[in-house]
Amino acid sequence: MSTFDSPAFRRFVETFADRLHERRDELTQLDSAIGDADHGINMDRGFSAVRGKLDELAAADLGGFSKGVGMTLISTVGGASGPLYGTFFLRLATSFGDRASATPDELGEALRAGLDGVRQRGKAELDDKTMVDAMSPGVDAYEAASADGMGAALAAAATAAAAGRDRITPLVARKGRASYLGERAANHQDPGATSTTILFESLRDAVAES
Amino acid sequence: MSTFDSPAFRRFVETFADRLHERRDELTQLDSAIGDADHGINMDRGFSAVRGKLDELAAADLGGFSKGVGMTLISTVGGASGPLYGTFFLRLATSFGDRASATPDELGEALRAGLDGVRQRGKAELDDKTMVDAMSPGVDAYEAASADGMGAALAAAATAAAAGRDRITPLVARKGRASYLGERAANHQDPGATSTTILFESLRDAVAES
Amino acid sequence: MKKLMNAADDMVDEALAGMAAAHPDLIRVIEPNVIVRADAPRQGKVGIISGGGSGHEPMHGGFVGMGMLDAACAGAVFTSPVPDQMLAATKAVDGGAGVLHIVKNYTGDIMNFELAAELAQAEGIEVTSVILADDVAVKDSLYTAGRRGVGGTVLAEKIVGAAAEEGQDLAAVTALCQRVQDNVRSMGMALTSCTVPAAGKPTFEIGDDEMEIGVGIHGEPGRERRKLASADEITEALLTPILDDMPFSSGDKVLAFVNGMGGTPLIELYVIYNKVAQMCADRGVTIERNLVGSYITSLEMAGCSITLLKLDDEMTRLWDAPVHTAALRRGA
Amino acid sequence: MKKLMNAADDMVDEALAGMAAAHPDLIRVIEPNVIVRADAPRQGKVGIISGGGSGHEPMHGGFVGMGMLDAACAGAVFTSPVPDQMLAATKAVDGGAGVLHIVKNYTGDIMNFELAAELAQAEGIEVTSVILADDVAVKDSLYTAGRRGVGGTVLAEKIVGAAAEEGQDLAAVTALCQRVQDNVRSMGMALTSCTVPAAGKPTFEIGDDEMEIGVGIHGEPGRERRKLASADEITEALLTPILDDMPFSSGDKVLAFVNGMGGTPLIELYVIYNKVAQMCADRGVTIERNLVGSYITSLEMAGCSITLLKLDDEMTRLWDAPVHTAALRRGA
Ligand SMILES: Nc1ncnc2c1ncn2[C@@H]1O[C@H](COP(=O)(O)OP(=O)(O)O)[C@@H](O)[C@H]1O
Ligand SMILES: Nc1ncnc2c1ncn2[C@@H]1O[C@H](COP(=O)(O)OP(=O)(O)O)[C@@H](O)[C@H]1O
Ligand SMILES: [Mg+2]
Ligand SMILES: [Mg+2]
Ligand SMILES: [Mg+2]
Ligand SMILES: [Mg+2]
Repeated sequence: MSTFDSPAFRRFVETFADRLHERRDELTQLDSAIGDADHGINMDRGFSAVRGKLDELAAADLGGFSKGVGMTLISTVGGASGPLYGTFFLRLATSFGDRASATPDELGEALRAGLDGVRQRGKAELDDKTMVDAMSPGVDAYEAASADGMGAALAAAATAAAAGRDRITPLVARKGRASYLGERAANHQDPGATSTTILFESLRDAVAES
Repeated sequence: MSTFDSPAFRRFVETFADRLHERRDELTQLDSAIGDADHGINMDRGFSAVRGKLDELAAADLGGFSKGVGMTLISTVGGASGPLYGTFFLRLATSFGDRASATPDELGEALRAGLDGVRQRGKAELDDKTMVDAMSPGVDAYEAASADGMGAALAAAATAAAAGRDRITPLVARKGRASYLGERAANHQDPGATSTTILFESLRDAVAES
Repeated sequence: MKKLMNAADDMVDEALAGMAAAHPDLIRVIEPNVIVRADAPRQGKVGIISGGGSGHEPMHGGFVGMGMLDAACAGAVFTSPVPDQMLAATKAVDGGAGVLHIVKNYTGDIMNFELAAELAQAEGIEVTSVILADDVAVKDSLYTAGRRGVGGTVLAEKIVGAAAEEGQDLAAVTALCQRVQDNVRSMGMALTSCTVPAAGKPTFEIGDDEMEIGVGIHGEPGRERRKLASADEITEALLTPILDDMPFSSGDKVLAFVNGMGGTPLIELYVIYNKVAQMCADRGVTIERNLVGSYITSLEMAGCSITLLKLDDEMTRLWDAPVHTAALRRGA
Repeated sequence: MKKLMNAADDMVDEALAGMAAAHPDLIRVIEPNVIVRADAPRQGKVGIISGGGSGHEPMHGGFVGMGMLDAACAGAVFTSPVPDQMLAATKAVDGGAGVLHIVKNYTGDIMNFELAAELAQAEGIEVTSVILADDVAVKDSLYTAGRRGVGGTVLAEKIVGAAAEEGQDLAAVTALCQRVQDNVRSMGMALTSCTVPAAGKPTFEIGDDEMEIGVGIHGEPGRERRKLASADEITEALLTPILDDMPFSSGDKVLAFVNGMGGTPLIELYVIYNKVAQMCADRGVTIERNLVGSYITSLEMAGCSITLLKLDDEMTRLWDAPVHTAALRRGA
C-alpha cells in the first residue's frame, strides 16, 4: 500500500499501545538502572488513556486523530516523556492537517516535523543519549528509503531506530535524569530510545498488516 | 572454705560481670525472641559500671559493697532488670549488714532476702516465666544443702537455678514483656532466668576458686 | 545494620546533643540525659514529666516545651530510664505545685518511675503518677503485665500539658490524665522489624509477604503474624478491635491519630487515614480532631498504629491550646 | 514490596483523599489531583504554586496553606504532573496579582510547567517561574540536565510563601525566589533504595555494607557507591561539598536543614544535625535557623540530605513569619 490513512494510524496506535503494555516492565526496568523507574508505567498510562477514547479520536481526520493522541499524552503521561511524545504527535497533526490519508512523502514530512518538535521541546542533541538518538536516524532512514515505498521506508526506519538505540548504549548521558549519573550511565540502554524504537516498529507492522 | 568475705564477693561480682559481657549477645538474642532485644546490653552496661568502680566499692564491708553494687545497677541498667537486680543486691546488703564475712547460713539468709526483694518489687509468682523461676529454686536448693557447706550449697543452687530456667521454657509468660506475646512466648528460654542462672554459677565458681 | 550513627553506645547522647543544638530556645539537656524545658522551673505551675527508652523519637524529648512536657527522660534504646533521671527531671521542673509523672505501662518503666517518685517525695516534692496502658493488642488480665502504653501517651502529654500550662493544679491534671487514659485505645502493626543499635541485628525475622499485627513500640514481635494485606485490610485489623474495645459508638466525638513507626513515609499514613475516616463515618463516630505523622516510633521499623481518643469538651479545648515543642507546634 | 497501600494505581488518589479528610480547614483537593488552599483564590495576593511527582510527602501538598503554597500539583509517583494540573492550580489560586510557579529542575517538570504557563498566559493570567536547582551532587554543566531541585525547594516555598502572604508583588516574590535559589545548596545520600509502587521492586539493589552518595529524591542511584560509613563521615561527605560549592565562609549566617528521606527515623537525623552544627561552628558559619525532619522524601528510602541556605535579613524574617500548613506550622 502506498498511503497512510486513519485505519492505518489506528492500527499503529493500537499496536504501539499493546507493545508498551507488554513491555511496560522492561521499560521500567531500564529506567530503574539510569532513571527513576517509571518510563514503562508512564507510557502505559498514557497509551491506555489513548486506547480508552480511540473510537472518539479515530473519528477525526488524520490531523485531528493525531492531535487527539498528542493532547491525551500531554494530559496523562507527565514526566519527560509526556511532553516529548505529546509534542511528537501534535507536530504530526499539524503536518497531516485535514488530510484523510498521507503519501509516503507526506508521512516522511510528518515524521520529520515530529522529530523537530521533540528536539525543540527537549533541546537534546544527537549523542545526548535520549529518544532523539533513535528517532533521528529513524526519520533519516525513512526519508532515504521512501522512494521504495512506505513499507520499505518504515522497515528501514525501524531498523535504523533500533541501531540508534543500541549505538548510544555505551555513552554517558547528557540530558534527562540519566545525566545525573555521570559515568555510571554508560553501558545502559536508554529507556526513551527503546520506546521510540517500539514506536517505529509498531508503525512498520501496522502498515505492513494492511 | 566456710565463710563468704569481701574478696569472695569481689570475685563473684567480677566473674558475673565477665560472663555477662561474654554472653551479652546470647542474652540479647534470647530477649529478641520474646522481648525487646536489650537484656544482654542492659546487664553488661550495669556490670561494666560496677567494674569501673570496683576498688571503691570493695573497700566497704560486705553490706556496703553489696549496697554499692545495687545502687550502681539501679542507676545504670534501667528496664525491668535494673530495679530487680538492684533490689536483689540492696537486700543482700541489708542482710549482710556490717559483717566482714558471712557463714553459709548467713549467706543463705542474704540470698533469701534478695529473692524476697525481687518478688516484692516485680510481683512475679512462680511460673510467671521470669528470673524468679531460676532464683527461687536456687535459693531453696542452697538452704536445703547449706549443712553440707557453702561450696556444696552453691553448687546445688546453680544446678537448681539452671533447672528452673529450663523448666519454664515451655511456659507462656505472665509477667514482663514476654507476656504480651501470649502463646508465642512458649518454648523460648527466658533471658532474665538465664542471667540469674549465670549469677548463681558465678557465685559458685567464685567461692570454689578460693 | 544500616543506620545513620557512629558508635552504638553514643547514639542517644549524640542525638540529644543534636536536639540541644537545634532547639536552644525550647530546651536544654542536663545530666543524666534529661531534656528540660528552657524556662523550667516555672513557679506555681504543675510540672509534667515523662520518659522512657530512646528509639521512639520524637517522643518524649520532642514534646518538651510550652504547653506540653516540662521534662523528658531518655533511657538507652528501648530501655526504661533509671530513677536518677526521673529524680533529676522532677527536681528540675518542680515549681512548688507538684509534679505529674506520665508513665507508659511497662514493667521497667513502672519500677524505675516508682523508685524515683519515692526518692522525690522523700525530698519533699509532691509527685503523682498516671500509667498509660492503651494498647488493645494486649489482653489486660492477670495473665499479662497489662496493656502497653503506646500512642495514647502522645495525646495525654498534649492535653495534660495544656491543662498544666493554664494553671490547673496537681489533682486536676492527674485526674485529667487518668481520664485521657480511660478514654483512649490504640493498636499497631509492623511490616518490618527494627534493629537495636547495640544488638546489631533485627529483633525478628519476617518474610517479604508477612506482617506482624499487634506490635508494641519496642520492635517486639506482635500478637500474631499474618500474610501481608492491603492498607484497607490492615486498617480494619487495627481499628475494629479499637472501636469494639471501648466501645466507640454512634454519636461519639473522637481524636483519630494515625502514627508511623519510624520507617513509614507520610504518603502511606494518609492512605491509612483515608480508610480510618471512612470506617469512623460508617460507625457514626465523628472525627473532631486528628493527627497524622510519626510521633511515637520504633527506630526504623516500618508500620503504623492507630489511636482513638473519645473527646469531651475540655479535652478538645486543651488539644487546641497553644503548644510549642520541637515536634508539635500550634498557636505559637 | 512492603507498603501500606491498596492498588498501586490508587495510592496517590487515596493519599490525597486522606489529606483532604484530615485537613479540611487548610485545603481542598480538586481535579486533577491539585491540592488548593481552602480560602483560595485570595484577591490581590500573588499565588504561589508548586508541584511534582508524588512520593516526596509532605512536599508539596503538606505545604499548602497560610504563609506558604496556594496550591500543589501531585503527579504520579516520581512523575512530573501534567500541564492540566498546573493550569487548574494556576486558575484556582489567581487573585489577579499573578502566579509564581516554583519548579524543581527536572526535564519533565520544566517541560510540563512550561506548557502550563503558556496555557495560563493565553488565558490572561500573569505567570512567572523560578527553577530550583540546588543539588551539588550534580555538576551544573553542558553535559548534564543541570542540578536537581531538592531540599532548597522546601525553604524557598516557606520564604516566598511568606512574602506573598505579606502582600509582595509578583516581581518581588519572583526575585526573592531566585535569591533563595542562588543561595541554597544541598546534597543527599541513601542507605537503601525505595520501591515505586507500580514498579513493585526496588529501583536499585544495594549491599548491606554499601551506601549511595549524591542521590536525588527519586530513588535513582547516586553519583557514587561507597562502603557504609559512620554518621560523622556521611555528614562530612555531604556537607563539605555544600560548604565548598557556595562557598559558605566564616561570618555567614545560614539556615541548616537536615532532611530524612522517608524511611529514616528522627533519632538518626539529630545525630546528623549534631555533626552539622559542629562542622559549621568549625568553619565559623553561624546556624541562625534550622529544620530537622522528613520534609522532602523518596517514598520509604532510608537516608538523609543536608541543605544550607545563606540567609539575609529578609529571608530570616520571612522564615520566621507565621505559617499554617499540614506539615509546617508556627505562629498560627
Ligand atoms: N531533553 C530530552 N530530550 C529528549 N528526550 C529526553 C530528554 N530527557 C529525557 N529524555 C528521554 O526520556 C526518557 C525518560 O522518560 P521518563 O522516564 O518517562 O521520564 P522522567 O525522566 O521524567 O522520569 C529518557 O530515557 C530519554 O530518552
Ligand atoms: N515482674 C517481673 N518480676 C521478675 N522478673 C521480671 C519481671 N518482668 C520481667 N522480668 C525479667 O526481666 C527480664 C527482662 O529484662 P530486660 O530485658 O533487661 O528488661 P526489659 O523487659 O525492660 O527490656 C525477663 O526475661 C524476666 O526474667
Ligand atoms: Mg523516568
Ligand atoms: Mg528487654
Ligand atoms: Mg527494654
Ligand atoms: Mg519520572
